[in-house]
Parts: sequence; C-alpha cells; structure tokens
Amino acid sequence: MTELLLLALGASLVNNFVLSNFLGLCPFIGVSRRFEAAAGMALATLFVLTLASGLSFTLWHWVLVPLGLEYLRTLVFILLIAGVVQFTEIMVRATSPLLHQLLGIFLPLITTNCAVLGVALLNVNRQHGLLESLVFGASAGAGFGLALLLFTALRERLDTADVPHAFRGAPVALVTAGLMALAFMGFSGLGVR
Amino acid sequence: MAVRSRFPAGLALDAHKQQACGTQIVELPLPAHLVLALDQGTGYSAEPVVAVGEAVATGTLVARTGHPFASAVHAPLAGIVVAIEAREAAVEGGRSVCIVIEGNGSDRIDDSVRPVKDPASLGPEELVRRLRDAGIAGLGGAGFPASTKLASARNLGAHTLVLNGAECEPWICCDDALMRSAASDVVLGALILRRAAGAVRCVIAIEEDKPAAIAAVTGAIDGLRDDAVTLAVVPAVYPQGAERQLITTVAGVEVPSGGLPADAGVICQNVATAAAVARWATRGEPMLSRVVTVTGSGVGHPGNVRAPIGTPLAALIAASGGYRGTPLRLIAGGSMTGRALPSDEVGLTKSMNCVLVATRDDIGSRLGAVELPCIRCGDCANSCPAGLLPQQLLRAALADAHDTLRQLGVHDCIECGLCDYVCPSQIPLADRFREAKRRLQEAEAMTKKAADARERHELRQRRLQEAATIEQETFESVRGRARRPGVDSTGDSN
Amino acid sequence: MNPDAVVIAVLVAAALAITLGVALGWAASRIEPDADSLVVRIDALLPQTQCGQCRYPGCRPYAAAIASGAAEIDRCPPGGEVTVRALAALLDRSPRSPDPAFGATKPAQVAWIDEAKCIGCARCLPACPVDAIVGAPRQMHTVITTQCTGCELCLPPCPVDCIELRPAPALSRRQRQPRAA
Amino acid sequence: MRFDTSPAPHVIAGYTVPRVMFQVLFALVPAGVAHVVLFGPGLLLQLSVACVTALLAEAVALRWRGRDAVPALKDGSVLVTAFLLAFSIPPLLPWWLGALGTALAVLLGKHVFGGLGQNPFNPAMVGYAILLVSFPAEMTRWPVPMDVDGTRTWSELARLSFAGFYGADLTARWDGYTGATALDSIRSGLDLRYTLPELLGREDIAGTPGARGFAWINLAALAGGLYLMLRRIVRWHIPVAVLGGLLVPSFIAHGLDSGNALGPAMQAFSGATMLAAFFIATDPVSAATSDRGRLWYGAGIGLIAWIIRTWGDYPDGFAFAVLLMNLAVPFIDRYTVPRIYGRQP
Repeated sequence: MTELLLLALGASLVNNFVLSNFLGLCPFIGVSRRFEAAAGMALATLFVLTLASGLSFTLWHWVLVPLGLEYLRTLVFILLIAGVVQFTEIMVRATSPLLHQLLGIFLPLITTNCAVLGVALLNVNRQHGLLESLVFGASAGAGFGLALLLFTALRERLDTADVPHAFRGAPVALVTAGLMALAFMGFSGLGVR
Repeated sequence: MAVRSRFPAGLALDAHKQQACGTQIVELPLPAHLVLALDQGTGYSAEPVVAVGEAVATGTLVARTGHPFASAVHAPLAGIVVAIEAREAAVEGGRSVCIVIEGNGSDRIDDSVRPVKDPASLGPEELVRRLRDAGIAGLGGAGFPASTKLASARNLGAHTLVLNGAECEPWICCDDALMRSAASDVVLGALILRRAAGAVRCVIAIEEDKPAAIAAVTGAIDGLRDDAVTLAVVPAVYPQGAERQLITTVAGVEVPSGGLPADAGVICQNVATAAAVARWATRGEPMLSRVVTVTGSGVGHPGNVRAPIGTPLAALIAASGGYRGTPLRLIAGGSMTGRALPSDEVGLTKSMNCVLVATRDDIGSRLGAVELPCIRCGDCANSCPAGLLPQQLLRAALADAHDTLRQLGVHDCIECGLCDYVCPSQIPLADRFREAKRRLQEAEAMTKKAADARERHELRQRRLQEAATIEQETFESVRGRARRPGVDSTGDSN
Repeated sequence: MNPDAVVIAVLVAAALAITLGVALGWAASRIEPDADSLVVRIDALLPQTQCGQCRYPGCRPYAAAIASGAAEIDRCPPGGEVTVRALAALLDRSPRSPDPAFGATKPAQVAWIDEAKCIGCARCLPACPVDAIVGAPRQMHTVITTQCTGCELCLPPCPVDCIELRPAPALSRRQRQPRAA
Repeated sequence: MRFDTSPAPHVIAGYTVPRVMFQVLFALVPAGVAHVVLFGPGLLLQLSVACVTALLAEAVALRWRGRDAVPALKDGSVLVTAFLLAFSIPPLLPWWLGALGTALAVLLGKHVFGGLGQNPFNPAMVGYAILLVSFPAEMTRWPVPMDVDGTRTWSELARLSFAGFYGADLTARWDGYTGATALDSIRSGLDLRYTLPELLGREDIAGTPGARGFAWINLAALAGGLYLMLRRIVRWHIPVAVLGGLLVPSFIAHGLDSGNALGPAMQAFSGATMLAAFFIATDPVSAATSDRGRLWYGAGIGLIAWIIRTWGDYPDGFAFAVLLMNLAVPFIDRYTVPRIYGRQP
C-alpha cells in the first residue's frame, strides 16, 4: 500500500512529467489558454494514460513476451495509444462538441504526447505489475492534469496583466512554465523515485 | 435598543457633521424662480401637464406619471410657467427636461391642497394611491417613489417597516436635524407608512452618534404607547444607512441578491419621507419642499435649510452665507457617493439631501491621488459591505470579462465608495465598477434583443415553411385536376 | 532474423490494427456525435440581425458553418469586434478583427419609414426576417423599433426609398457619471 | 457659477503603496540589526548591492518600456524585493551573485510579467531560487556567528564579510569561520544516521551560537512581523497559516519520532521561518487574495516547507514552498471567492 502511495506521489508531484521530466510540453503550452479546455484535456489525458497503461501491460505480458516480440513494443504501444485516443475523441465529440472544438488538434495529438508513450515504456522498464501500471499511469495523468490546470489558471491571470509587448502570449507563458519548473525543483531528493 | 452591525465589513469614517449640525433648520424664503426637473433623481421622468405661460398656484400638479419609478411634481410656488426645456440637472446623465416657474407674488394655494381628514380611515390601497398623487418620493438620496415601494411591499407581504435615520454618509445631517425638531412628525408618518405597507412592526434606526435625535425620537415613541414601534440604535459605521446593510443590521435578514427588501419581508423608508408623509396628512401638502444640508468649507454658514423643490442651488447657497474661499466642487450628496454638479443653476430635487461645497480642504486627498497598479492587498475586500472582492472585480472590469463580472457580483456592488477610500493604490474603483455595470447592462440588453430576434425569426421560418407546404399541397391537388393551370404572366419578365 | 519471426511480427501488428479498427468503427457508428449543442452556443453569441452579410441565409446557418469549420469567425459585421471576441473566447481561437470583405461594422441602427413617402406597397413586409414591420397593402407601414435588428434587408424592395436607417436608441438606462474636465 | 466634476467618492483615506512598502522596510530593521550583530556587516554589503541593482534594473526595465520610471522607483516595492533577497542570501556571497540574483528577481520575476502588481511569483524568491540551484555551494556557506568567549570577534567577521563580498577564496584562510547553517548540518547528520538528540548535543551544531544566531534573527523578524500586524499592514491569516502548516506536522512528527524529526520550537526559530511567514509569504501581489484563500495559501507554504526540510535535498524549503504556492494562487483564488451579501452560500 505504502509502495503504491509513494509511486503515485512520485509520479504525480516529485517527478512530475511536465515540470520535472519535461514530457508532454506540447499540450501543456497549447491547451492552457482556457480553463475549461484545460480541464477537458486533463481528463482526456488521465483517461488515455490509465487505459493505455492497463492495455499495454496486458499486451506486453500476454502477447509480446510469450511470442518473443519485445522489440515490437514501441510500434505496438503507439498503435494501441492511437486506438485509445481515437476512442476518446469519439467519446468527446459525442458528449461535448464544444470541448471537441476547444481541444482541436490537441485531442488526436495526445497520441504523440510523449508522456503517454513514456509511461507505457517506463511501466515495462520498471517491471510494474498490472495494478502498479494502472496507478503509475493514473498518477502520471493526474500530475499532468494538475500542472496543466495550475498553469492555465496562471495564464488566465496573465491575460489581464500588463505584460510587455514583446513578451505577450507564448513568451511569457514559457517564462512562467520555466519558473514553475524551478519551483518544482524544490521537490528534488524527496526520497520517492 | 442598541444593535450590532451585521453586514460584512464597513468602516468608521470622519463624519464632518459638526459644521452644519449645530443650528436649527432654517426656512428658506421663496426664491424668485424654481427649476423643477421632471426626473427627480431616479433616472425616469414625469410628463408635464402644464404649458408655457400657464399660471400655477402653490401645490398645483405640473407633471404626472404612470411610470412606477418616476414621481409626480407639484409647483411649490405660485407663478407662471416660463419654460419647459431640457436643462442641466442633478440627475443621471446630467440633463433633464425642467419646468421653470417664475413667482408672481401671489400666494394662491391650489384647491387640491386640503388636509386629509382622517388618514386612519383610508385603506392601504387608497393610501398608496394618494401618496403617489402627492409625489411623495424617498428623501434619503435615491428619490424612489414611496408609493411604488409600498405597493410591492404589500404584494410581497412585508411585515417590518424600517425607518432609516442612520444617515451614515459624511457631512449630511438633514435627517438628524429633522428628527430633533420634528420627531412627532416622523412617528406619525411612520404609522401611516406602516399601514400603507401592510407591515406589522416598525423599527426606527438611528446611528449612535446622534444622541439628541435618539432622545427626541424616544420621546415621541413613548408618547405613542404602541409596542410595535421601536427604536434601534445602530453603530456609526459607513455605510450603515445603505438600505440593504441597514436591513441586515436591524432585522437580521439579508436581502437576496437581485431581489427587493420586501423579498426579505422588510420595507425601508427614510425618516424624512415619513415626516413628509405626516406633512401631507396634516396639511394636505404634496411634496413641495425638503430639508437639505448645505455644508462644506466653501460655504459661509453651513446649516440645514427647508427649501422648496426646484430652488436653484445658487439661491440655497446664497441663503447659507454664500461661497467662501475657493470652492472646487459642488456636490449633491455627501463626499462618498455624492454627484459632482457642473453648475449651481440646477434646481433642488427630492433626492438631494445635501449640497456640499467642497474646497481643497475637504477633497484634497482625492485631488492629489496618484493611481498605481493594484497590489492585491485586499484592503478593499476587507471593507466592502457587500462582501465583494473589488481587487478581482477590477481585473475583470479591465478585461471586460462579463461572465466573471457577473460571477463576482458586480451587480451586488452598492457603489458606496469604500474600496476607493481605502485603496493604497488610489484606484477609482467605484467609478470603474459603475462603468463596468453600464457596459454589462448594455451587453445584457443586446443579448436579450438578439434572443427576441432569434425567436421571431424562428417563428417566421416555421410559418413560411408551413405556408410553403400548404402551397405545395394545393399546387399538387390543383395539378391533379387540371394539367396546365393559368400562367402567371409577370413571372418571366426578369 | 528468421523469416518466421518477421511473419509473426507482421501478423501480430496486423491483428492489433484490425482489432482496433473494427472496435473503433463499431464505436463510431454506435456513438452519435452531438452536433447541435455547439451550434446553439455559437448562435447565442451572434447578433441575430439575420442580415445575411456573412453570405449564409441567417445567423443559425452561419453558426452551423462555424461549428463544422466551414466558416471563419470573422464574418459578422453587425456583431463587430465584440462578437468576434466572444466567439474567439468560446472557441479558444486567436482574436482577430472582423473581415471587411463582408461589410463594415456600423453602430447599432434601426429602420425608420418615412410615412409621408410610403405608398403602402407592402413589399418590405416579407423581406423583414423578424417581422418587425407592421402594415398591410395600401396602408401605411411602420417599424417596431424595439424589434428591428437593423439588417437593411427591407431597403432593396422599397420602390420609393422611404426607409432609412437611424441610430438605435440606447439600450441601457445607466449613463456615465461626469468625469473630471 | 460653474464647477469641475469628478466621479464619487470625493475623499479617500490617502494611505498609499509607498507608505505600505516603507513600513515593511522599517519592520525589517530589528532582524537586520540582529543579523549584523551576529554575522557581521555582510548583510549591509548585500543590501547595498541589492538595492542599487534593484533600482537600476527597475529603471532600465521601465525606460525600455517607455514608462515613467520615477513614480515606480518611489513606490518602494522594488526596495522590498531587494531587502528580502538580501536577507535570504548568505552574507558572504560574492557581490556579483547578489547583483545577478537581484537583477533576475526584478527583471525575470517582476517586469517580464508587467511590473508592480502583475507578477505571479514572489520576485525575491525567484532570484533566490535561481541562485540556489545554480550556485549551491556559495548559497549554503554562512559565517559561523560571533560567539561570547571571543574566539571569533565582530571585526574578524567584518573582514570575512568583505573577503566573501569581493569573491576571495574563503576555504584557505577562513576555513573555521564558515560553515553550513544548523538546519543544513542537522540534515546531513541525520543522513549519516546520527539521531537528533546526538546532533543537538553537538557543540558545532546547536551548542554554538550558530543555531542561536538564527534564533535571534527569527525572534527579531517575529517582532517586526507583529509590528506589521499591529499596523494592519499584514493581516493575521497568512503568517498564522504558514506557522500552522509548518508547526503542526512537525509537532506530530516529533511526537512520533523524536529521534529524527525536529520539534516545533526548533522549526519555528531556525532558517528563514519568521522572515518567510511575516515578510515573504505576505507579499500581497503573489499571495491569494481572499481571507479563506490566504489560509490555504499559507498552510500550503508551511506544509511544503516542512516536507522539503524533512525529506528534500534543500536545507530550507521556504523559497520553493513560496514559489510552489505562488503558482497555485490563481487556482486557489478561483475556488475561494467569499460569499457575496445576499447570495446563498
């Protein structure tokens, strides 16, 4: 139990995928202009990460390893993730077309969110069991979502700030992201890997 | 009975009452001419019923209205109507149609001015109607017709009448003076108002820094032997006299956001309104005059004056010792919420409780203010009597973010000005919020208009569709009978 | 590498792809996309003049075009800057100015019929998208000011040019407090 | 007669931002005196370089934006940033690092976001954290404070401070005079499996004025902070929440494991605790803005500081704790809007 808790804490905060490992920066910058969109993105990523972790574990242990096809894992995982993302897109379009609009290209691009593939591969590398894989995926997703929501709320505040002309938009967002990463360095060494 | 403030925050301000409060109320002699604004301060105007050149007597109805937010206007002076035209006035927007009456020395009194024989015999509805015809408007500062409030209070079943004698705003003391000199009028008016509103209880609320008024009103209540009329001594905290805040202090209930006091079972009237009702009952006099505080460092003898409605402010100030020093602003109302007027030619309105002639001594702090960016210190939020976050509202107002403004309650802002008062960055917050409200209201009106248009358009589309279907069916059936019907000859011309 | 392994690898990858494809296809056919709610929300931001300057037959068709991605958000002159900004905020697009190719933004206006010139031909009545003109043949027509959207669609059919557009009355009663001179 | 007009209200209290800022500087004086008495004049050197750099950076930033620099320089806010940074960095820091940190604080921490009132992060802590992660050795080398028996005198500390300030190599000549702070030593001791009572008994950690040095500075900062609270410049919410967030978990942990967890008294009076609770976390621009939000914000800072002090790599976690909660502020503000009069909760 403690193990799982530490795993969750490590994946969500200490080794936050965005702010400590700099994975998944593309949606982090791209979908952080509006809180509703970011919340949708956070949920979608959480969903994809959890599902992809579980499915990739299943495929790895029951298909790839028995058949000796370990070297196919990147290809197979990408295929799998693409499938999950497609499914998510169908779901989003059915439930909230506005969110579908807001996420735009970034929804299918979850496929290429390196955090997702990263989690699937890390699960294999660290020999996580099924439960561990699910927890790792979910907490990585939660950590991504948390960072994204905090960042979005910050950016919404910056929208109304008197930012120098040269820094408006993406530059100030990147500076902010950098300072966030600086703040997250404070967690370094927290014993949880 | 002393009670605690129960609304969020508020602040004890420098009251500046001593200047005008020492003396008795002075009756102003009738001025040579009067400028009666048809908008008496609510933003809605009455319709004139006299013509230029017509002679009027004291108490003659000169403007009538069917609008619930406007009040009827009577001539306080016998004379001739010399002009009906748009002029500068102490109202929103700065201009209103005014009836100008020049006195002709006659003291003819209109036939309609007759004491009410027995006000107690009138039913509530009859009372409300008569008060409306008498043009009785709230004298506390908003000028809202008393009859409209009374009618809605009765419809919503208000049980408590709160008489507002808090008078929290700096400089103003006309209600204080009135309560000291005419406490029995206040109490008599209270009884009539209570009857008209269908309320059971009546609470007269006075701020604790007015001991003489408290004593006078206590005496008048004691003479009444009516347990349902009580006195509440409230803390001298600004804005204690704001309607909603006072209701919360006195009755312990909050007026729902966007609702009326009557929704909380309370109706609030000013003590001066009650006194005016008593004047109407005992003398039959419609609202012809009011007590107004003339004060400020820029006026010779500050004091309280009973003056006819429409008295040009110049005449009012001349009778109070004239200008002194270098007056910089002429403010209708107190220093916190008063409206700065461009000219002293405007006439006294029913809603004008104070004329503040301010010099640099009085308003130097504002004149010398340097606006800095908001540092989010939160002092404004800690003083806001409506529990708002002005620092966040400011951001939303600057960004013109309508949804955020609504969520953060810009419509709940009572524009008391405390946030401005305490702001260390000296930002004119209240004015920003007034502007934001105006723009929001405009946007909301536009949305509503668009929604109406959408509905009408959709109805039309449906109607056209149905018509087309019917036409199609008719055409089909006609074609079924005769293969070639008569050709419409105009059809091919273009 | 031995050829069997390659075959197995290809088979596994193909099987996975086919499985996913079938599953997704099935899901897509079962789950109905909700197209309407977005159109309604976009439509709510349009000024409802029904003027057609966006080259769609009304506000709602334009909203549908925006929702499907067929049209940009900058085609509404009556809405002007405000509408484009609101749409950009709703759809998280970058704010832009209205495209002048679709007409110039004017202050709010309403139609007014010069009743002295009107001949009562009733041709403007069917042109009005919101039925804001009342009248009948050979009767004088008049515009219901509060309902007129100022779309100008009644101008072309009028044979005597008796309709003109006037600035719309203010919608809000609140006015500015005087400012320091 | 005609008059000018202006919107209501026509009076204001006339309490201004510069007055707030200078009160804050004034409240730092006791802590400054304690600092100078115990650690030598290094603080004054750091203060001077920080103030000069800060004013310069502010002026340059404003000129570059084409704004009038004079009112901004007079408002005193940039001096508060300079003071807080100078108080946080070790008094031995070479002057160019102090200058670098201040310039980064003012430019990257404040003016990139638009200047006064716009910065989401506490500028002083931005500067401090950048210095700390970039120059960990220099940033953790403190003078061993003056003691009573005269083996280290104030004049020696003064010479040491100047040596450090000009960037001399301190390891050769001043070896016995510099060291880590008590919090730092205790952490390394605990890592080496010493127990807390052992470490606290050791002369070179707690028995020396080293620990007491910080205790005095903390006491003086507490006094200044209480003054600010008395003058209603700082309200109680943030300091109380910060101390609560730090002390409650340390009290529990100390109760559970007195061999390894620092007790609340030690936590409260070592490192930057009081400075952070009363002066750094209370910077209104980067703090949450409602009373309830400020409680969450402060408690978060205290708790994160405790976590970093207990398990993290850095001996004192307040800079990171403040930055971490800074970035949560807009999020907190979103969910802690107080109930508006007349609305349902």
